[in-house]
Amino acid sequence: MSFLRVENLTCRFGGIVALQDISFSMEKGEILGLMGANGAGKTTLLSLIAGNVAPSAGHILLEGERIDGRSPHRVNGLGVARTFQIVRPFAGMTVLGNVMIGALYGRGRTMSLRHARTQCLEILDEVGLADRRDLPAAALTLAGRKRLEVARALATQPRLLLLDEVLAGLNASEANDALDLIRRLRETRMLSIIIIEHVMKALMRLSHRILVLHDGKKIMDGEPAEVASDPRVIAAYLGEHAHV
Amino acid sequence: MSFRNFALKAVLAAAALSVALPSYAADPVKIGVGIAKTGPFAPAAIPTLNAYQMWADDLNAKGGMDVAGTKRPIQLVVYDDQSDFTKEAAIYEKLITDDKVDLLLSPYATPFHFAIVGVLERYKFPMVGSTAASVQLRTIKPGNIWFPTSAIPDKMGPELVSLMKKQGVKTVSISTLQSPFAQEMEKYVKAALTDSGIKLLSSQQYAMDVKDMTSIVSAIKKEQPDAVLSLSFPADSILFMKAAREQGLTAPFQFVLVGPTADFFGKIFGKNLDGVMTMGHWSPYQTKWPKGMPFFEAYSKKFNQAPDYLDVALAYMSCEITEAAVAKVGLDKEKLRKEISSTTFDTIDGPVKFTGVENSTTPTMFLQIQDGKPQIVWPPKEETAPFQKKGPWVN
Amino acid sequence: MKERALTIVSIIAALALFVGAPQIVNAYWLGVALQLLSGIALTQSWVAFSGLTGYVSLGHAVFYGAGAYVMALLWQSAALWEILVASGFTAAALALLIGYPALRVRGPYFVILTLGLSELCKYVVIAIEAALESSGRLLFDTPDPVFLYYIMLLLAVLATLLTWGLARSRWGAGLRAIREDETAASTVGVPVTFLKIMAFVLSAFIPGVVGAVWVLRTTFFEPMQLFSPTTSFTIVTMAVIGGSDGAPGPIFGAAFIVILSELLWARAPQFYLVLLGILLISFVLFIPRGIYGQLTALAQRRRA
Amino acid sequence: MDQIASTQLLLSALILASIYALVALGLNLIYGTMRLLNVAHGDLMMLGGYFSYWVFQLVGIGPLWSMFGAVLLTAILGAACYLSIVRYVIGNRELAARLEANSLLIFFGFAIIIQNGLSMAFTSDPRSYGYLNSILAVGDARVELNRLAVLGLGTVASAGCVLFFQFSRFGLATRALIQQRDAASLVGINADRIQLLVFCVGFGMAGLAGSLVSMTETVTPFGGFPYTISAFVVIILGGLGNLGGGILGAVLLAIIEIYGVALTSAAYRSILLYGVFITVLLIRPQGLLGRSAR
Repeated sequence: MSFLRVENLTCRFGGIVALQDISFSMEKGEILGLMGANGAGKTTLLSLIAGNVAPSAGHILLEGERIDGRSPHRVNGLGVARTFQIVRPFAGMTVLGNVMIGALYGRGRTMSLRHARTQCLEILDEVGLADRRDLPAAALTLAGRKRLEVARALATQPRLLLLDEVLAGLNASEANDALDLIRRLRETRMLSIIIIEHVMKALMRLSHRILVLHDGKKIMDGEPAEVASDPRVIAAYLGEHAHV
Repeated sequence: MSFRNFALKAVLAAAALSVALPSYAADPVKIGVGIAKTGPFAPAAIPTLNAYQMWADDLNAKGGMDVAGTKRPIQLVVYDDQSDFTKEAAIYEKLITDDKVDLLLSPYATPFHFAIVGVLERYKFPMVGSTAASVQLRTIKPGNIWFPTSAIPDKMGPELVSLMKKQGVKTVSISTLQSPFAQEMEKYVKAALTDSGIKLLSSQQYAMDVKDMTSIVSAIKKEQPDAVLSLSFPADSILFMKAAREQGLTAPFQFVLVGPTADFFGKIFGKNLDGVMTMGHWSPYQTKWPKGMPFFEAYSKKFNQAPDYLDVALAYMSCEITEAAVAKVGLDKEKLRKEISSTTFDTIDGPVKFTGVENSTTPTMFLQIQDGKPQIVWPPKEETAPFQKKGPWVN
Repeated sequence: MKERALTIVSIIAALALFVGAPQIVNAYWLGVALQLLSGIALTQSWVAFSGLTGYVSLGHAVFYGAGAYVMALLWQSAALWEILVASGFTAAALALLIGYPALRVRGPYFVILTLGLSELCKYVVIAIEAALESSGRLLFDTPDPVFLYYIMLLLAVLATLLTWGLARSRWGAGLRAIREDETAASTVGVPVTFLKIMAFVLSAFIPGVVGAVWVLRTTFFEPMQLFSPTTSFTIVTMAVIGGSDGAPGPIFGAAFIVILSELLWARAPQFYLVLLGILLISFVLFIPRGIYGQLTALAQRRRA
Repeated sequence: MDQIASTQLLLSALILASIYALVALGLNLIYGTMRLLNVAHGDLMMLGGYFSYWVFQLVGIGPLWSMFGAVLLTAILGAACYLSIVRYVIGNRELAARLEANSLLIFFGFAIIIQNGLSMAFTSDPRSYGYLNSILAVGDARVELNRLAVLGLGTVASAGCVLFFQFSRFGLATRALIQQRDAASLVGINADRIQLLVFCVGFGMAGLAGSLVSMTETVTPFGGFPYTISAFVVIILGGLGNLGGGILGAVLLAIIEIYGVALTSAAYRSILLYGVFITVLLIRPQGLLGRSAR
């Protein structure tokens, strides 16, 4: 049984088809890259998996259990956590406060504030925000906020982590740090990860497998090398964007 | 008035007060009032306060209030209840325990009276009420509050039906505001209509925040009743009258419950108010009550507007009764209670005597505005002018 | 630690003062204290929901009115405490009933919706009363004000404990997360609908009981007044002026408004209201976290 | 039933609709462009009403002329309000984060100030004057001339306002701002100037409505709140920020008020009204005409 199975997933907004008949599966511990031009439906796919949007048709199964159509907090309770492309910190709360919400309500459901605090301090340490834990989230730089997104998602103790462009807007060294972080996390926490990334080089290096979307449809999925050389992908995507 | 102007006046008033007080020879008699100076009830309540003020000023001009033989100046202590009756109990408690007033005058309107019944009872403080009327007031334990009104719905209902019968009314249509007093009135009018020979064509209620009464009036107009009863309060009375005029409601008998006695009503409707019937049991044109006309003239002169024939009359009556009782027995609460409960008082509205909490001498009457003047047209033995049919509406 | 001790001592002193008040002050000042306590109880309850979740409710008058109505209906036909509990539960049940649909909308929609719902309930009660041929309900032999005062004190303390406990709890953290970003909150596992409705129901209970106590004080029930939207606006004003992110704020807010109104309403009623308007605007503009928020900010700055 | 088909009711519904449309328009404009809930809107109306009342009483000039003064007065107030307060709120990140709640409180403060200021200045007596009050027969209906004037002027003003925002350059820019604040500033629309003008127009419309209504209804310091409530109902029905929808909402509300009452009972007027309002809010929060506004 696959860790995550997506079957014939379709999503419409009014008359617009955002995703059409998407099927794929991934294994535990795998890092799956999502690739596609703007508007290809990558973020929508994450939203569907995380439960933020209900699919119009199709199923999503996590270890054989259907999670589609459930509310986001239930999906999270089953071990799926996501970050947002446009970061959504709890701006008025401290950095630590942000992360603690994840610990208190996520899959871990730590009931005690004290325990949650200890857990979260560890996570902040891990992502490198420990020194800024008492700052209001709004005071962080963009790089900081991206890390905060990851930290908050991690605090929910996920099994599947959905990362939506966590490298965007970071400079080269920040991006490298982030990549290391993601790899490390996968190893230490036995995470499965789906990642959307515009920086192709990073995506190729990080992912075990890559799924390519174009106009809401799946073009192919396969190992990075396979994808990079596939003519359909080059036509649909790489042809338009030159920054490989 | 600009803010600065207002602040200046406030400061001056405070200064005047502090200077004026010691200049009185005797200790002033403090008289407490809680009334709506702000909020939606304020327009209707201010004339009542005016009556109190005029009474106090007159007494002070005459050297003060006669307290069982000694004249003492009086000082009104007035607080604003912000048109919120849930504040009234606290205000009267303040008047009694904090300001330590010697006497109380009543707030404006029925709920505000009801809201202080408990306080009066607790402190055994007698107070003559004014602008309150409800059948429920009879459920109040007598002894601390008295109601000089004779416009109580269970009496008005049958009387109004008798009056209509005498005027040859065969059919009647009623519209009623969903407000306690109007609803009580509706109930007792309807009860009296059964077996009266007058046919009730329709009776409808409307909600408090009505904005347009066209459909109500046009439904009534279609029925062509002899009599139209608008059991309304000032705001919707205005709406009713405007719609009635607009659509040319021609019923010869048109009754509007609350509003026509107020000065601003006359200003708004002018000649169109003529022929409109309303509740009330006082008119300055009643020659039997010699105090009436002088009061009317004095009030009109002082405030540049006519007194409300219902509210202001009641408010002034409550002052007169309080004054007479104090003149006789002084300020002792127990003696006052006995005095007010047992004596017949001479007022601008004729003799008043209480049985229980109720005025048992003044008969239930109805007024009709004729030539801009309030005339008593019912009952026959109190009549100041004969009933006239409502004429056509004018421009 | 020293600060904490100071806080505890002042809380105990304040409580002792309130418990002893009926022996010390006259009936009038007791009435003022009663107003203060009911202001605290109502505002705390409001803050427990609106302050923490950011859903501004302009409908709390409905819970207050519903409690008052239950008391007016049942007075002298059941034991006092039974009616008080029934009032609270009626208000809570009403919150459950309207909370589920209402809490699906956010922002300005929620604000206007709660105002509309509270007006709707008012007119429904008016229609019921009209159908019952009741014209206002006069309550006789109501309890002594001192007794009502102690009930209100209890309610204020309970409401304060509720908000205090909630604000520091796991639930409170979840509610604040909803206030900051509801979508993000649900994505990290916060059961937003459940939490919102629970908080709404909890925040309705005490206003219901407060309404029931007030109608005993007023001795007269009439729906236009007891369901008046002014009650809701007053609550919001107290919360804004005091601060709405925890239990201390409402105490400051209620105290500020009650003291201000004591100083002014008797002398210059209209001016008092104008001043209240000016203050409200000034607080929103310049002290948006309220008196308590400002005080803690100042204290922090001094320490830093 | 013949009553339902009468011209009298139709006229009344139209007159009411024209007032509601006018009142709601200003509120909608300000909410639409800036997400500010102006709960003082009805009180601004009363300000306009008092202005026309006093001009008539003191100089004998009717609202057909004094309405321009009323508009000017309230528009200046709008400008002052925007420049002194609103700009500060929008520019302050902490305040802007909870704009709806904060604006509600600020305007509530305004409402209290206007109400009690008016009552301090003019006492709280209801004011009314007879102007254009001769009665005209329209078909089988009779109607006061001033109500027809309200209908005519209200319709012209509302329609003019909607058309202006539909077709003028300024209107286009405003609608761009209504649809997408961030994007609008990207394409070089001067949001500050538009907002200032929107405030002038929004407040001015309230003043105009008050001036017109003073011919047919009484003006009191505390008479504004019911209009504010009605206006909120109207713009929810039509969709917050949707100007054309507001007109539809006004017509709908007037129909409920006149025909709903005629068909059922006036006793249920408020229940009916708030019932429809709440149902619409719950089922279609974007309004009957609105696209998904969030």
